[in-house]
Amino acid sequence: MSYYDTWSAVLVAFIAGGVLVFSALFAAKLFAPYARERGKAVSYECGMLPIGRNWAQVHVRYYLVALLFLMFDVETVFIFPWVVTFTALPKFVFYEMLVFIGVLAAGLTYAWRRGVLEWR
Amino acid sequence: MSNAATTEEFPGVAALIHKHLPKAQFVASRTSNDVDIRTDPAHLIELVEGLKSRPELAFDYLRNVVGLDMEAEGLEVKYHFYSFAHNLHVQVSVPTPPGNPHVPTLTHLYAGADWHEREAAEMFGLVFDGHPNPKNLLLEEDLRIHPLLKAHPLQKVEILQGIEEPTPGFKF
Amino acid sequence: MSIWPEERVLPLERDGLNTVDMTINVGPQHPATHGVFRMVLTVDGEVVVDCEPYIGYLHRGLEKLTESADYRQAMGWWDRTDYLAGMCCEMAYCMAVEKMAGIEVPERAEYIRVMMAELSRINSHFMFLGAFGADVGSFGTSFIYAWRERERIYDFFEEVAGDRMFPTYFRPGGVQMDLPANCESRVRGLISSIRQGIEDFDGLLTGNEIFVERCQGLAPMTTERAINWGITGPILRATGLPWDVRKAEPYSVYDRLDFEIPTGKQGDIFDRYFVRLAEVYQSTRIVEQCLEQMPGGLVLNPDLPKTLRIDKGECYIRTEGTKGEYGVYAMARGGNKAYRMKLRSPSFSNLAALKEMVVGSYLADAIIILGSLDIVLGEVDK
Amino acid sequence: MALNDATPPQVKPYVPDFGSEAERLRPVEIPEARAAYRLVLPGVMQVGVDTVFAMSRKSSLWPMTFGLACCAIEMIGTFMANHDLDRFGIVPWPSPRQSDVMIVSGTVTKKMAPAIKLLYEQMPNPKYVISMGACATNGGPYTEYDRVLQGVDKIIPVDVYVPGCPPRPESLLDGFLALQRKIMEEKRTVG
Repeated sequence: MSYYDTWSAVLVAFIAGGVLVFSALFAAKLFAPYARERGKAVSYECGMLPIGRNWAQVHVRYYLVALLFLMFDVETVFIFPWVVTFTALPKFVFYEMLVFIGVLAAGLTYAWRRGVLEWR
Repeated sequence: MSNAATTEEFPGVAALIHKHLPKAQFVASRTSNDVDIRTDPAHLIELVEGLKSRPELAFDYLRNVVGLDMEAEGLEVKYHFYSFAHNLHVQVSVPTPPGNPHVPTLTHLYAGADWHEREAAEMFGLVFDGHPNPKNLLLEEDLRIHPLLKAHPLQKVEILQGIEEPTPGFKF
Repeated sequence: MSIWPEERVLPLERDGLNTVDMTINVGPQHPATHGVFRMVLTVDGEVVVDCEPYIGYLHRGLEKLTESADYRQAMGWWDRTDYLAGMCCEMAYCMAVEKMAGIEVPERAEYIRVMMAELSRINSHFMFLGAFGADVGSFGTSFIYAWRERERIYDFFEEVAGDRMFPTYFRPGGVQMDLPANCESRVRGLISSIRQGIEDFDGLLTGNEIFVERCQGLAPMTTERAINWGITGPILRATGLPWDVRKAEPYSVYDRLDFEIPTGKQGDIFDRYFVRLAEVYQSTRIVEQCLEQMPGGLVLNPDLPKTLRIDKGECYIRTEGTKGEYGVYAMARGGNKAYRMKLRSPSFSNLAALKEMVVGSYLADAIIILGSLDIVLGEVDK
Repeated sequence: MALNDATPPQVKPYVPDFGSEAERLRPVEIPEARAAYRLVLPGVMQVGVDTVFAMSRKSSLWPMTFGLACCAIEMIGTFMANHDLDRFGIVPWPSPRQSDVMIVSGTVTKKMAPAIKLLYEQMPNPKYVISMGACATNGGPYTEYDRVLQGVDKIIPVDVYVPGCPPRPESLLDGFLALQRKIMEEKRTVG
């Protein structure tokens, strides 16, 4: 039973993560000299009083660009392991991934032609 | 402003201006380094439009707007114009009677006059009729004081901050 | 048979979704405003729709205080107006007092004044190059390059007149004391290091693809519009008009010195930057000529009265400050205090045109446009 | 368009009103800053914790770049290569939210006073103020003009006064060293 078969390593990592995060938060609460000043909660606007509303509807194109970014970010997550190992794998794996990239490229050209990427 | 338009002595630029704007009423004189023409608020707009539009004069650059508090003779505004085409410089002084410091605005002729006039207005209490946005520029919005008037006092310097009374025999 | 649908994502104009314009306050405490300047930008998405500049956060009453002090005492306030180039302001103030009082300035003092004013101009332009590089994107690097030269120039000022930024080295009637003995070699070394500094900045910014891409063609200004706004200095010269007070209305000994006036083509941000960079080189040429032509003799007018009293006088002195036409209107009505001294500050007029330049550009470009004006709040708010 | 009008209920946060001049120039109230470990840890162990925190605070003072006037140019000069402040762990930081020191470098006018107070309040504790130059200390050459505040300590508490107009970079450096000594001395009282 080699060490890596058991799941204890995962447990240790999990606990260490938890301890680290909560001790950091707790230490801040414990050691930081906090003073409840009245102006501290005011939102920082270069020294001036906040003007206008902070809740503003923004044009939809920013949402679409964010969507595109997310999509291609996830795509790179999938491509990365493939790129590293596809030389050792059989031939059809290479063409399979090309199909995947092709589908996403089609999506990109559609968005491009629809004018989502034009920033003006 | 006695319209003694017949004063012959027009030094330097004033002669050129008189030749091209015969109807403009002004009295020319000379300061340390350039020519000064005095007119009154009523004739200012007509004179300045003439200065700017006449191709021979072409005073297209409003250099400076100076507010002045002449105490007894009321407030005064001095404009400095410069012509890029002919490299000419002239100073136009506009004295206002002590009672009403009203001067017509030049913002429709020179875009640069906007801030200069707002500053002169808030510093001296001058009123530029027709100014698009006569708010305070350098002082706070709700402040109605005119600091550059001769009557406005300076602030007393607090020499000993925090120490109530100086040691006896210690005099500043 | 087009498979693409006809309508596209509508770019900017209202399209049913009433998007609200957000107001962003680029306020007094902001790294990009070079001091305490505040502008409230109304932004639709990323495009600036409206800009409302607010100044006056550094209004320290220069003109009121000048009326309460002797002619020689008031110089302390005047070189703190354009605090990047102290001696250019001192020169303008001293010339105003001399013109009113009719004081003669010896030849050697004139040359020393021109040399020190040009070195202050170089000093101020390097601060612009440093700050502008930071605005465009190289946060620390351009500042480090700029301060390498500025510290050397400050060291030279300290050797000559005792203080780094505000040496109050000029007097109405000449200069306080003569140059040190080794001044010739010191200035030559300074000039060569400044020229090396220009090459460094040339390589750092002018050759930089991102810098050129961002600044080229941004907010072009036509000459007529600039003249109408009263804009002077490098911004006016960037629009293509070779107008410089040192050439148009020469004062002091500028008519004996030969130097070109660099101009730009369309008055956009890159031209403004490049005109200032070229001006630094021209200033080094002026300093060299001053060194060669400098005669011997006195540096201060010997028969100056104990307390300077001017009974009647009025003048408007205009000099070529670092940001544009730095004018001093002075009036005296007796006594040893000036009756009225008004500063015609170049940054004040240049800044008035900010709204026209900024509306329509992106938010990030609005910061660069403000940086290209090279404003100094000490002279804007007086 | 009912869909678009559904803005979330606006919770009214506290916003100081700077209406009148007196309100603008009122000094900042400084509430007592309490740290929890003072209550939890017994007296003896607090000394160790205090020393560790004081030494770490003094060696990473992040100043908020707050250039008002001419002193700001000398302050930048102090940050740059010739009089390097980075070797003391002093990193210029534009926003008050992550800074420990506020360097008031330049003339404090009455129009700027409310902004300075708000920025001071928005800085997290423990915070220090260096009043750089004669203008911030007592109005400097501009004291007599009535729109100038005679010293920044009229509105916020100041820890170190740096003399000079403008102070040389070396004297600002000395100001920082004095602040570091002050942090070490006051380590028992800060939390």
